[in-house]
Amino acid sequence: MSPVWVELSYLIVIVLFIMGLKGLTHPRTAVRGNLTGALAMLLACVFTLLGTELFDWTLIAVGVGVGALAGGILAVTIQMTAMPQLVALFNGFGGLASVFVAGAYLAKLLSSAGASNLGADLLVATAASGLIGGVTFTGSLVAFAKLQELKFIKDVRFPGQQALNAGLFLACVVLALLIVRQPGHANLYYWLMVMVSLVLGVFLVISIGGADMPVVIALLNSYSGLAAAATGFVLSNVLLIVAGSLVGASGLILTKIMCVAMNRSLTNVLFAKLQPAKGSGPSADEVYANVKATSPEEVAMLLDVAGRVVIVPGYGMAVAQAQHAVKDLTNYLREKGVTVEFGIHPVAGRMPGHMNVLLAEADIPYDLLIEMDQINPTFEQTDVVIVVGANDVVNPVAQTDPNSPIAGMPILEVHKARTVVNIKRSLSPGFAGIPNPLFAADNSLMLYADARQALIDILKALREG
Amino acid sequence: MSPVWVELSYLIVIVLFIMGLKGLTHPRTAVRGNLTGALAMLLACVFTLLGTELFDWTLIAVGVGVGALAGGILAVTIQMTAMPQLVALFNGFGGLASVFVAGAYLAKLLSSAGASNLGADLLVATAASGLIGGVTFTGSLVAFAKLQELKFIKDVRFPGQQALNAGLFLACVVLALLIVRQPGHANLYYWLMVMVSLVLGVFLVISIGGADMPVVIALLNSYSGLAAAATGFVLSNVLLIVAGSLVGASGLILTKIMCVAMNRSLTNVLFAKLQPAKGSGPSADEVYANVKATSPEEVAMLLDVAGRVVIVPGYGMAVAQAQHAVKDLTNYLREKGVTVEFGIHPVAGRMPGHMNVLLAEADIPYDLLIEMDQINPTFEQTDVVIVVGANDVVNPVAQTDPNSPIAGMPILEVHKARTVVNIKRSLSPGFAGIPNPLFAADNSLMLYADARQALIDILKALREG
Amino acid sequence: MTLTALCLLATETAEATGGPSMQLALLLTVFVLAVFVGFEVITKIPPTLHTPLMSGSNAISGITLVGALLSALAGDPTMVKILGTLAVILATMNVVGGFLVTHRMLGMFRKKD
Amino acid sequence: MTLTALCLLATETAEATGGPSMQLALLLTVFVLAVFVGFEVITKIPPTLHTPLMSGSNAISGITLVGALLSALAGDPTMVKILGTLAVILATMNVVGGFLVTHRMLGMFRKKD
Ligand SMILES: NC(=O)c1ccc[n+]([C@@H]2O[C@H](COP(=O)([O-])OP(=O)(O)OC[C@H]3O[C@@H](n4cnc5c(N)ncnc54)[C@H](OP(=O)(O)O)[C@@H]3O)[C@@H](O)[C@H]2O)c1
Ligand SMILES: NC(=O)c1ccc[n+]([C@@H]2O[C@H](COP(=O)([O-])OP(=O)(O)OC[C@H]3O[C@@H](n4cnc5c(N)ncnc54)[C@H](OP(=O)(O)O)[C@@H]3O)[C@@H](O)[C@H]2O)c1
Repeated sequence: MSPVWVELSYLIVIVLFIMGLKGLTHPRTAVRGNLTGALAMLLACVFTLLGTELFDWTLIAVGVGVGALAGGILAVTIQMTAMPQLVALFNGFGGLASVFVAGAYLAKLLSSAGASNLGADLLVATAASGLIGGVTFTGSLVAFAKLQELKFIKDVRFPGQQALNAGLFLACVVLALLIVRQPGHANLYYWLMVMVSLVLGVFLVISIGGADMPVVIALLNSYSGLAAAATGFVLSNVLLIVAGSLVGASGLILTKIMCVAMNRSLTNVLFAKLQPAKGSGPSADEVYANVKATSPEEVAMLLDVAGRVVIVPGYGMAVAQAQHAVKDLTNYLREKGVTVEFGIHPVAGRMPGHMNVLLAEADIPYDLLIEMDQINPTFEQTDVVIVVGANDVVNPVAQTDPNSPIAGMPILEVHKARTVVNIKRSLSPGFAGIPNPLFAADNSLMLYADARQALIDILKALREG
Repeated sequence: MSPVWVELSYLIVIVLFIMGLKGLTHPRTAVRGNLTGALAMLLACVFTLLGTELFDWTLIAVGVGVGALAGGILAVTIQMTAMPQLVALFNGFGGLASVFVAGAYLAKLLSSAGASNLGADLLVATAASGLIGGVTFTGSLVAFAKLQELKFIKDVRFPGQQALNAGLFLACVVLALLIVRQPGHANLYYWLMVMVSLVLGVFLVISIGGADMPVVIALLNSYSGLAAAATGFVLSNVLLIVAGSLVGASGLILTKIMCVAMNRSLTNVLFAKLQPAKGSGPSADEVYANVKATSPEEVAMLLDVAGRVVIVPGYGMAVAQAQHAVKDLTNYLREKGVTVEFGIHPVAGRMPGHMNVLLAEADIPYDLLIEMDQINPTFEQTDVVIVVGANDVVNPVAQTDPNSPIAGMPILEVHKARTVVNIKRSLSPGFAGIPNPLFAADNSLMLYADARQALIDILKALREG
Repeated sequence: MTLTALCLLATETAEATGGPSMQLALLLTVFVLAVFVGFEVITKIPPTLHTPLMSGSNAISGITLVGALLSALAGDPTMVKILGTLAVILATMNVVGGFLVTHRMLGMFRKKD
Repeated sequence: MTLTALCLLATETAEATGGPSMQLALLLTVFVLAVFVGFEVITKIPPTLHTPLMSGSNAISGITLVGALLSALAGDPTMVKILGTLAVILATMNVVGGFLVTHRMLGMFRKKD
């Protein structure tokens, strides 16, 4: 099989990749789309291995084996709630891989062809994949850490941060030019540039609030695509270029779409200087001056007389793994003839669709899950809203206080319901780290407990009383 | 400027072409889109002329001069109603151009490089552009003739037509292979193949009813794109390949969309064996047994007492250039407080949007033009429908008789109105060549006259009486 | 139909020549990608725009003009020159006429206020 | 940002080398077209699909794997081999893990009946 044949066979792979990507954008075709993508990737590797001269098979076997094993295990064993950070992690790996490939290829060429024979285009491409790959790697790691809520990582913000980032980027570009101008020392400059880009990646992401991480990951994902494309230019490999730029472009669009969903502009997400949460608005103590606690029994009574109940799940439900308890309560209420619906906020939890995933896992009928825009008008006619470990997504401050960190984020207007029961373990804040006036509202009751336990108790109370 | 620079500058052109095409698909951006496309084309030529070695400038000057002049004059002087056939004509020219370019290039290479040095890929590409270009040329000419309603052209249908077409196509392919196998005689085979493809083009289109011509033109347009792309492979010119395949693909989609609008399947359009119109359904005499004629005065009286009037324009309005008369009547009625709306059928006239164009030209407010789906439900509450030179698009047979040539075509259900006034010069059929039971319906009156004159008379009668 | 034929011939070639050149592979990739762009770019279009779109893209397909310009260079045999010049004339008509007529058509439409 | 940088560098190259090779021009064309396809392919997506789409396309970006496979060939200096193997490991993790996790996510969603 000649390399040219590989080139032609790549055409099939390219078409499959496009089909796959397209498939992923529609609910009905998503699964097939993903499989198509996987198939394409498989073919890509097979054709490549068939197509080219002597590989060091042991190395490849080891590499693929280890990688597949590690990736597979991670993917299969990871908890649903941790999937976003896993994606971030994988994305980082991809970026680093590009760095290494470009580096390896550079070293090889320098040792074989010699500096003088290296075309500037090749060197530029090398630099590009090193730069983008590096940023992607550390950026993704930081994103991972933030989503994982690792303690050591904080939202770092300091004056002149943008200037610093600009400086670092400039440094990278300069080093890139040096690589092009003085191919003799290309190796040195290359790794220097990679170092700088690694630092840059950290600083680019570290200042961004964890709530925006999904957007950031989408963006970094687009970067890793571009890195792959750049690597493609290094190896003048069409497949890398196409697949890479496909992801680069679609990732960019996805990023925009996600920003719209959280209604933020991308620049706002990346560079917004939010004053640290503490400073903003009134302190927790002021807000929570008079909060009314309640008991499972009281909630049970409320539900006994309720005609329409809306359950608003949040990140807390995920933490408590309370979805099955939610389901039992739902079934009980519906048997009693109570209308039960779920208010799903697009960014409830820690990943888009997080709540749908969990509730689907608990076999809660899909058509009970109502999107924000549909459910909001119905809260007036709702007797009881049970907020299960949600906080930011039901925080009226988003609508009232323009300088709050979540200002402008569309929320579920549960405060308009007759009674709101908030199930959470304490008054401690949610992701955005700000107090929530809802909890102090007249029509709002706090049920301090682990979400799962609380729901079980409520159901028990309902059955007994 | 080195050819490589041209290659890079082509990138800009490509982007512009895509932008232009995209622009053309949205009402607001259409004009800009078209201009963008034109700019791209200009740049393409400029870069090409700058980029390459000694041209025969006189020849080019002559060619461009003559072509620009002829094309320009045609485009500027043509009547609105004749634009579709003009598009067909231009499209044919494009196809023929591809044939000549490929032929010229082939001859040149044979004389210079010699047969043996011609790569098969190049020969295949040459054959492809010859074949597609040829089909496009004659096919477009036939389409032109049909839309122009040239007398000598008829819907020719005979048994085994498909077989013949298949045979011709096969012959082309065989000749194409001969070109590849025996480059020595490539010239001969090439022109032979072109001849066959010219015949093929005629037979492919001649059997298709004129009503479907817009679809056919869209398809041939897509072909001419492919021809250009093939030529691109001959010259290994990226620009031709990209622009050509852009048009090829988008043309295909457009074809599909247009089929949907006329609710036909593409295969149905291309290969449907409609029995000749005469044969189908009852004869005109039977249908028109008792038709009631009317006078402008009577119509005026009807309008005097009407509360809601719908005007349904058709091809006849275009022929009579009656749009301004329509406008005057409309203004008069609206001043009298009558509601006047226009029922616009997607394929009324001879090109999609034909009616909108004419009515817009007469400054009739855009929001009075109602699309078929919106207006159909309102006919029950309509006192008077004035059908101005429309026929097929208001022919109930489309819904009642499954074997009529227009079976399944959605129509404007004017027969549901209280009274229908049909303004046409006679009982002669419309485009589809079939009688129209509507004219014999109890609630339907015929006003035999040239549309423009009739409308003027009606207005006169209204003013006097 | 024609598309498939094109592809068939392309493969046919490959056999004939024992594998096309690296460049051909690239050009084919370009072709495929451009086709995808063409498919994706066209979305729902109001019927009123069908004709202008058709006519506009028809003008774009006049890109053969570039090929025509390149086909007849100084010093080519007369036969070639004749063909080339004819091609230039035809293609120019297609381009100039096409864009102009499209512009005229579009001029007739009003944006809904 | 990065995109522009890339382009800037690309032009920068051209000056440095006095014009890139014909092939580079083709590759750039491929790049541009692929970008367009990427832009056009993504349309309105229900929020529930944001994460799977992200994760799926992330897996696709693991295409670097192909590059990684090609980077460490027999007879290359050890340094290169080490880098190459590391790249293979990382890329494979990205690919295998990516597609798997996407599949798991999607498995959690039900089609509306
Ligand atoms: N969906 C996404 O794409 C995404 C991704 C990243 C970030 N975010 C951000 O995450 C936030 C999501 O809002 P949210 O309301 O869903 O969550 P949230 O605002 O983070 O609030 C979660 C609440 O659940 C409570 N909780 C935690 N564990 C619990 C348990 N075991 N039992 C009961 N309650 C428990 C916590 O209060 P206690 O500690 O007092 O119990 C906390 O106040 C938004 O700010 C969003 O922007 C969203
Ligand atoms: N829109 C498109 O894309 C397109 C393109 C091609 C074909 N078509 C087809 O064309 C037809 C369009 O339907 P249509 O109802 O608009 O037109 P039509 O069915 O062709 O009928 C036009 C009628 O106008 C009358 N007429 C002609 N000149 C006239 C004049 N000066 N004054 C008054 N009446 C005059 C004719 O009757 P008299 O001779 O008795 O006056 C004829 O019956 C459909 O079959 C459609 O499929 C459409």
